[in-house]
Amino acid sequence: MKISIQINEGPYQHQASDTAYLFAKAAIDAGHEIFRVFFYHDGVNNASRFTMPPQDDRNVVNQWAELNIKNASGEPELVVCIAAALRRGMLDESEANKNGVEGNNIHPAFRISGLGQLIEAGIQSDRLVVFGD
Amino acid sequence: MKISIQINEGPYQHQASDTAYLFAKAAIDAGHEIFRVFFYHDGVNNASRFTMPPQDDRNVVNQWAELNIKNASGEPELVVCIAAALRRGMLDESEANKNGVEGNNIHPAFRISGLGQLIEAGIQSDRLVVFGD
Amino acid sequence: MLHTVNKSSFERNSLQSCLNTIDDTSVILLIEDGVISAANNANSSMLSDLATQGRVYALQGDVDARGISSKVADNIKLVDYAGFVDLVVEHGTAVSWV
Amino acid sequence: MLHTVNKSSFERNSLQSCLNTIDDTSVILLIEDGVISAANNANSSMLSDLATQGRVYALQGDVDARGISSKVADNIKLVDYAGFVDLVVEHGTAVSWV
Amino acid sequence: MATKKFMYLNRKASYGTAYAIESLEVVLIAAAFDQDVSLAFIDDGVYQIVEGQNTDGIGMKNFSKTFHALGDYDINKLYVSAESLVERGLTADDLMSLVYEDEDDDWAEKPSVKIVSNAELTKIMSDQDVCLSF
Amino acid sequence: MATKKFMYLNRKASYGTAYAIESLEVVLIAAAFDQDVSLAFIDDGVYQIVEGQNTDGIGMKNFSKTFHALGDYDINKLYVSAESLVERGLTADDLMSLVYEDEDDDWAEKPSVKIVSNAELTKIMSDQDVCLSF
Repeated sequence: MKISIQINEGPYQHQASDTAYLFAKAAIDAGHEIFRVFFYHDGVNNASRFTMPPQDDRNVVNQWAELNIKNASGEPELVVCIAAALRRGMLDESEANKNGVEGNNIHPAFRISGLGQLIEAGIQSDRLVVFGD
Repeated sequence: MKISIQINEGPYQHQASDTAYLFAKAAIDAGHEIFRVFFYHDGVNNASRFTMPPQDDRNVVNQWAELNIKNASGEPELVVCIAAALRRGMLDESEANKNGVEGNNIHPAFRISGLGQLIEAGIQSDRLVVFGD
Repeated sequence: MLHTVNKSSFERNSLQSCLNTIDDTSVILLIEDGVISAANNANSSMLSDLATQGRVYALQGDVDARGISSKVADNIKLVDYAGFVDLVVEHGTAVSWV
Repeated sequence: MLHTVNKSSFERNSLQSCLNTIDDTSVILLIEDGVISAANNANSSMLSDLATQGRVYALQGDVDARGISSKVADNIKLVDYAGFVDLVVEHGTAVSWV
Repeated sequence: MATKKFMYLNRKASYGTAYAIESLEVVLIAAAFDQDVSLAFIDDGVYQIVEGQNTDGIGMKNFSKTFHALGDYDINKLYVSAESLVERGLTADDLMSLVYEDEDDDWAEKPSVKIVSNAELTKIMSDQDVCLSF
Repeated sequence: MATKKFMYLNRKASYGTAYAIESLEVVLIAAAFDQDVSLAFIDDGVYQIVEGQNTDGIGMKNFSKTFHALGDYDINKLYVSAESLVERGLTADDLMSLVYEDEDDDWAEKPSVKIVSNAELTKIMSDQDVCLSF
């Protein structure tokens, strides 16, 4: 089955991203396809390559990256909502340049895109599961 | 009176930082001193210089910066908890270098420091007010 | 003491928790979604006694934002942010029921 | 449908809201702090009918994390993440009471 | 592209958290996808469409007027829980008058908001293909 | 430096959110400041100190053992709401056995956890100078 996921909360503050990750991993292990993971609201903060958890804790961002969820064209299907990202300080190189900011923080396993990607995930997938506060 | 503030949530997702800002501004206008604002939990995300809200919305990060809360030595008293910040991807130049990360995102009006700064704020201030989820 | 409550009593238990441990001299300030508890509704009885004693405040800006300014229950006092600061100054330790 | 509830019924109204609109064939999965509602406690009656019908599940990992595995109410079925996936597959539309 | 039934479940008041405004942002984008769209306002979500919101005092954007745009995008199924309203001391008169023009009825202006019982809401929800929760 | 009475108010369960673990991190730092420290566990906060937590299944750090360190730092006033316990079907036996050594009583081992009524908690709270909420 094709399953998509929406994540509404950032890492470490809420369990949402941890649960979603373990769910996604179990779905893949069971032979299902994770069509897309859409990071919305504070969920965009899961995509920061600056994240440095303590040595004895899990790295939520790397866990997602290691799932290596990509489409047929090889693009990452860990999608960060652009509108939610900009107002929360999550920038890729292109958005940083557009906004005249020095630096960027989106992990390369994620890509920034519009809210249409969430709707499309709902249309294209057999199931969409929301994880939040 | 000396008043300190603890903020537990990030910008835009929760009203906590907005309320705390308007409270701090009103306190200053009334002749009180804001001794320190301590950003904890997701509150650390209020310190990102990457934050790019839409044109017609307030800029929560700049609002704090413009309050210009500093101590007698000229150091900012907008203090970001280092432990909470690192696991949520908030880095200043020194922490980025230590962790081998290219780039950093702490706004210069804020400084990163330890949890002791929160306790000290509680000791040194006449009041400590917490804003959260 | 000043107790601040920032969530709706329909959504969370924070107002009830505050009421469980508030002493006889403390006051409550409703802020953010907490102002929902300032309106006349099925939960109004939670605050009516304290309101009659003049011990319940609500942040005007939050009341107005939620479109319920015409529905604020009797004896609940509206304050602005300057009034919030005054309450913090006057009532000693501030307790946030976040 | 599969309804997921991730908050304690003591803290929030989400389990009650779910129960207000659940149909006769849907099931509930308690996850994260939602598993607190799987334990025997003052709110147990909220779920007992549905549990008797075999329509209430709880995520084992979350139950264990909160130290309440010995207290899970009768007829509530424990599942792991693979079981969570199976529930999503089997029950059609997933509704999250976040 | 297939047409699916999308339900947007709104359970939180505006301003205290961003869920309300960011839910509305999704709904506006969803309009372009030509799907069957319903919005449910239950619990404190009903406050999102209360008339007379004024955010001058809190420094935040008053986005409540944006709900009026939904009709223009053919989004006209806004279901409000009757029980949630009653509990909160609200009536239909307290809600914004949100309307759309019915193209099947000579563009007559009709209300988009329907106040429904939880029992009716149960049926509506059971019929959905995708539920986005905010 | 002045000594103040600090109350740490814990109302949320561990793991679902970070408030519990990050509250404990503050408390451990606070020990170095030689202040009067009390912890209150009310509502779902009581789950923070339930015995037998096992996080193997959720991929998160089990930090509950860290509560045992508090006694070594002279943090020995952990107040637990009796009403919150009863509501949740919990008793004193379900809680971790947290102790400290009383230097004024020949280092006798004594319990740090005190189960108190809401009425007693009211008095304790009224006596505090600073309240940090998590």
